[in-house]
Amino acid sequence: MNPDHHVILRVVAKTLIPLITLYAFYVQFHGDYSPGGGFQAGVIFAVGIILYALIFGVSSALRLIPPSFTRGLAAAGVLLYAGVGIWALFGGGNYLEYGALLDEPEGGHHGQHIGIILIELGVLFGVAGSMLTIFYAFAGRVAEISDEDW
Amino acid sequence: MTALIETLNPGFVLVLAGIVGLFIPMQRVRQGLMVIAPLVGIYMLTQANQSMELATAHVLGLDLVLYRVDSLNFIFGLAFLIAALLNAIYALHGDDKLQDGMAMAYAGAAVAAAFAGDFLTLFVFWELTAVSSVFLILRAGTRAAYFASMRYLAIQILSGVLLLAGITYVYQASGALTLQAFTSLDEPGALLVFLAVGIKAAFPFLHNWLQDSYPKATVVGAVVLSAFTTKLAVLTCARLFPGFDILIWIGAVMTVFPVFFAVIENDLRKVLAYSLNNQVGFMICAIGVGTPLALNGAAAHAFAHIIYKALLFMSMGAVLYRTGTAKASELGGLYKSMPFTAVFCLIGAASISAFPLFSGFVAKSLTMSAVAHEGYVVAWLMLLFASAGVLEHSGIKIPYFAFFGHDSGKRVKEAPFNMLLAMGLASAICILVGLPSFFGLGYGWLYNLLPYPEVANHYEPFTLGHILTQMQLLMLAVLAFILLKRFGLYPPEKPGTILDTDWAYRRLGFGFANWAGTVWGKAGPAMTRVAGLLAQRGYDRIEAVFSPRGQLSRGPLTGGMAIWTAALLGMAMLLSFLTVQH
Amino acid sequence: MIESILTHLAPAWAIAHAAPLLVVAPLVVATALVFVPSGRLAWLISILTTGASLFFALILLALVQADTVTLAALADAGIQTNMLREGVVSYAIGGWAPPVGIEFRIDALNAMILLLVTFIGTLASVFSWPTVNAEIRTEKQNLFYGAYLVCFAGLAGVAITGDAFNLFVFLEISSISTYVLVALGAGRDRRALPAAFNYLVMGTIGATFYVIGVGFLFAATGTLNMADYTALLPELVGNRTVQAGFAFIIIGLGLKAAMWPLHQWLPNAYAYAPSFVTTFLAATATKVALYALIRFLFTVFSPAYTFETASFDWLIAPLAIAAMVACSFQAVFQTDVRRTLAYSSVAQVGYMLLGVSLASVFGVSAGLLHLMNHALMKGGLFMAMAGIVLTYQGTTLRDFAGLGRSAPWTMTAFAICALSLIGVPLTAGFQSKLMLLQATFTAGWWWASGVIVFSSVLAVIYMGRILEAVFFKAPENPRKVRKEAPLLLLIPLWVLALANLWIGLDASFPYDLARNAAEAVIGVGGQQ
Amino acid sequence: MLEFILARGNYWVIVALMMTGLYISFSAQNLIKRLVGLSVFQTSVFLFYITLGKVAGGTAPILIGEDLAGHHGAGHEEDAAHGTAAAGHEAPVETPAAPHVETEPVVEVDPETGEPIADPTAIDPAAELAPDAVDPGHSDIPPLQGEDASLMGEPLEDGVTETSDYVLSGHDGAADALHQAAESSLHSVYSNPLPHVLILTAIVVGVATLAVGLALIVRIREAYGTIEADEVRNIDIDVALEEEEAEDAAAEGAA
Repeated sequence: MNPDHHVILRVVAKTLIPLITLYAFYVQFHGDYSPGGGFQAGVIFAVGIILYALIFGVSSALRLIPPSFTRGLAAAGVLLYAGVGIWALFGGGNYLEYGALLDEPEGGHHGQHIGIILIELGVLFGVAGSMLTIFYAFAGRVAEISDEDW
Repeated sequence: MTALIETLNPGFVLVLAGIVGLFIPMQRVRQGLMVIAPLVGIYMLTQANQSMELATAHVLGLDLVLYRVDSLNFIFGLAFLIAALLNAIYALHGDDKLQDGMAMAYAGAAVAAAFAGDFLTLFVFWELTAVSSVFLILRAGTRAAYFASMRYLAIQILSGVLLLAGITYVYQASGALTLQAFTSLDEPGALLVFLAVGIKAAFPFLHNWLQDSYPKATVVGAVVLSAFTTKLAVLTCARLFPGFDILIWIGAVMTVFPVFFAVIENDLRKVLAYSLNNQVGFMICAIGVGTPLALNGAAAHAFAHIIYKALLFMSMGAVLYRTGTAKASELGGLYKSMPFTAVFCLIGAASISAFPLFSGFVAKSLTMSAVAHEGYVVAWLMLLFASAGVLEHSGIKIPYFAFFGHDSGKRVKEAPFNMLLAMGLASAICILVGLPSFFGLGYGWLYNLLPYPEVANHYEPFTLGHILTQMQLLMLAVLAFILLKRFGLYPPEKPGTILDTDWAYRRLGFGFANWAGTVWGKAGPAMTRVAGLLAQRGYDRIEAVFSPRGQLSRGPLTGGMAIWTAALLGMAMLLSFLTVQH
Repeated sequence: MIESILTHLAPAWAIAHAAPLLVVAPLVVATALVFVPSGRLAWLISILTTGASLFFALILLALVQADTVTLAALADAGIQTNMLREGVVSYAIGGWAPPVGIEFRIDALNAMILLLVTFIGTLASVFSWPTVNAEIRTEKQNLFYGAYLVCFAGLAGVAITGDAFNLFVFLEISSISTYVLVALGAGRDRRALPAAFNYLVMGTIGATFYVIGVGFLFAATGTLNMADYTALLPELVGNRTVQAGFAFIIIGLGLKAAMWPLHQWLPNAYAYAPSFVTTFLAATATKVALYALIRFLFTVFSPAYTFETASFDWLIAPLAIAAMVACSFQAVFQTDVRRTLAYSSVAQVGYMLLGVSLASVFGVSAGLLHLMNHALMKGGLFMAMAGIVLTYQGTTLRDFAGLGRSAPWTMTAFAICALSLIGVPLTAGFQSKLMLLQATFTAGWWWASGVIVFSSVLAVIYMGRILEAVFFKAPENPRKVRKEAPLLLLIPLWVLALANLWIGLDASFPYDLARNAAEAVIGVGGQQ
Repeated sequence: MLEFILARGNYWVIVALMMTGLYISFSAQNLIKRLVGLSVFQTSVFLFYITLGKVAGGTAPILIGEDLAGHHGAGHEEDAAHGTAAAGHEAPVETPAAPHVETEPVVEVDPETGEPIADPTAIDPAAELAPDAVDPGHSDIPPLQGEDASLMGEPLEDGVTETSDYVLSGHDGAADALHQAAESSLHSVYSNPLPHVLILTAIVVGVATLAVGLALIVRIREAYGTIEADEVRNIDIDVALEEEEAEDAAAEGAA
């Protein structure tokens, strides 16, 4: 790509992308007691990367975050989510029963808190990973026939 | 061991032998088994106690009676077993695992069904006869045989499922599966069973599968087929529907109408198939009369018929085997090269025509007397007419065109020894049963096996009246045949005269037969053509709709379905809104 | 016999948490498979996972069937069983008690379906390796197994959940992975792609219809819990909202269950999907959707409502009949064996729906019995089919000619399953058809029994054609080598074939399952 | 009539979207358009659910005063058995049933179910359980009363409307209806969170479907060179016909 092109875009993007990512984490970590959470944060995070890919090219984005990573991220998210559920089982509760996570005495809320945060983190991973995977699946795909042929 | 012999349905032994036979590659060993199995079966049958539930089973909460011998099915089972033995001997010359095994399994299924004490067992073996017998047609290997076998299978399975449907109903209604005679045809279960039996017994208009498939079967296959399926149906009919008036008329029609087809038919095995139909008609008619005498007649007739029809099919099979054809127009003069076969064929022909001293006579007399005795004059006349017809097409036409007639010039070897042996045994039975009683043999032996031996033993077939009537009928028919032949009035493809007992009716009968023959000769093919055309149309129509290129498969990729979705949704809502109570 | 699993085999945690683990285990493992480098390893893992699910399904079945004595013994031993009352297991996800939280609720009906799905799933996993290895690219195999397990978990989830919306989510989880699995057949035949797309559009419409229906019910009652509907709906029978919901749900689920004429996604999807996928789907997917339909027809709604009776008589039964006739005809004319089998599947769905539409214990258990038997026979048929695709690469009737000689073991099992499909005595298919006939007689539906008979004759024709080609025709191009399917494929195939024979001889086990299931659902909805 | 129409504005939009989407998804030949239609169709369902969640005159089920002394909550028929939930939760909105406490009013109201669940025989929950005539805390999604409040029924009538009109209600004409609607919505339009949660899930499902669908279209384009459904079909039919002809020719050759 010609480095002279889209200078403004590049410069703006370079400033914006960290902010977007940061905002994603803000949304994420406030999700357990205010509007927000993993879904929104995951999408915002993915948008940051996608913006990067749009401006700096898919190939450099692929170098930054390879598809195998995004796939793994999505899977890890689900594993984290389900893992919390199973953790609760070992704590003596039902599946996904956060109250049982930390084996607290009656009235303890830390299990609830931790559970929600972990779950939301799982959702973040899952959503961000999936969004990026989908994006790569279309943008990064090398078509077997060229555009002119059809 | 004795317990096993007394309680095991001999059909099982045959079925088992058949299935094992499928896998025995050594010809002689297998065929040894095939001959021994029916012998064992006969022995087992003689050991069985009558009218007892010899073997029961409890499956799925249903009580099944696997083996039950009574006076009625005893004689059928015996005939089946003898036929199985004759078939096995008749098949010895060839080496065909599938055919040997399936023939034996088929025979076994028929025997097992004959001794079944409940509906479900009957049904299972009923279906088994269908499935195993189809191979005997398929094995002929021709394209025509393939299609015939598929049609045959479809019809037989249809009969089976109808039976099943009927059984389910009966079970629902009565809670029992015991084979008992129905009281009326009003209830649907009885009607379904009746239809199933009707298909298998080849009632008029349900009979086409028989003439379609039997002549296309293998040499051995046709012999085997001729013995079991229809007679099993006759037995079932006798057990379930004795004394149903409608059977008299069905039987009477059945005896008459094949005559016209048989006399104009060129393929001699097809002639035999028609005459099979005609003979079964006698039995059905007798069952319809339902008196002890009539049932005796049906049973005796079935026994005799199984043997002599097998004999006739065997002789035609031998001819086919040696010459490669069974067409009347291509045969003739074979008595020189196949004298034994010719003699056996004549014995069979004499038996089926009910010449005195042959088995057909003693059996048919019972039926005729029973019908006459109960006062069904019209039916009696129809039977009489059919008797003459039998002589015409089976008694004279078969041997005449095959072995005598104009010499076709074919010079072939005599049939293989095993065929001759089988035919010889069958002939011996035909004659022994037909003779007057002596030393426990003769017709007395047969009569003692009948459902009502005391009634049968009071009946004397060899009265002057019977013999005279019969001989008069036969001789005049023969005479007519000879005369017509001499004057060149009997073209090979035209019907012959059919003489009635009364001279006065002779010309009328002749005229009628001639007319009917001509009409059938023209109308028959025309009707076949129309039916074929309609079937073809229907098939094309169905194919146009359902085939992979058809309308149903063509619709837009998803469009059709989306419309269906909307339409069904609308309908479901409409239904809900219309029917809801407020 | 099954109860011994509770007392001897299963650990306490498995008994307490069998319900969520049954679904969660395959779901977790599916995602973990992303990290598994080798297809063969993924295969082994998926066998273990589906096997574990089968184990959990057995535990659930045992719990549902357990009598009070066994349950008391379990309680004494300190084992938590989540029994709501005898015959119903209820598991509150996250500890949120229903109707607020999502409930996994298992009674005799879904215990049976779960057993069926997990059993077929396990068998399918075992047999899958040779065909997957041949049909799917090496680097995609672990993802393929991942998608398969997701689909498996989705189907199990549909069967296990007691929450109407959760059911939709699981339905879509299984459906979306199914679209992917079907599309993977494009490696062999590109027609898999339009087939998958078609399926996607139709499947989504069906699922959306279902959601709309649930929305109506939610509007009318304010709940999503199915057990709650049972309690609330009788008050609202005259309510048009409920009726509209009913119509949407029936059509939506009917589409997923391939109810004629909403079946048109099915033949192509089955014909062009990878062999293993076809096997699994044919034996489970429509069955599970049918289960959901039965669940709604009999426990959420009730045959006591006149509008439901009307749809039984005027909608479902006629459609079932039409399926039995039309699709049997279509099956007769197909030249591709897979399509023949696919059309016959639709026809068989007709049988099941017919049983259901009788709305009697007898009819529903006949339908359910046929559902189970059909899974066994179709599973076997498609497995044999997969073996043939693997060794001979042909699916048309001509390719099948003479295979009886070159692959006798495969084809004998195929023949057994085919006979079962026809309904020959001493096979499983006979038992269920017999029962269905009895049920129609009891209900006095003469015409229906006639159609069953007719459709059976058609089945004789279309399966007869195949069997005739297999056993009596000379091979088209003589294959010198005798080439069986691999042993790995033959074993599950024969398990299914023998299961068909076994049920043909002694149907008491599946019969009891079906009977209990039918008794568990009939009379629950609104007519106590 | 106008009143009838205006009172159900949301639903008309939803129905229109639904029909449009469905129509596109089966009439368009272009596969992408089909997916778009499908999305529109799904979107209409999202709107439908969200509309269901809007309740005029309701508030969040937070415990207020006299509610604590309420005498309702006969309990879900199997509440006792459900009591596997551990005690002590204080979730902001919902609380699982406490173990062994069957009719404890502390467990206020299931926000999405309202009272009828608790007691299936209570036809008019608001009237039966609330001391006051108006009990906003319990009225978020009350059941529709027979025909009256159903979506396709006649306009709402007096009586139960006060608490159970979750669709805007009207009395004497369009203007009135509008006025009232505006007023009541200004008052308090309460959003039941449950449908939102459901729809979030449904959106995720929709996105997944869309992604798979688009991926399939990409593959179809690569395999067939077109994304028009009829062209794809014609190509397939041609191939099938050729195969069949080849088969027939082979069969004739063999014969």
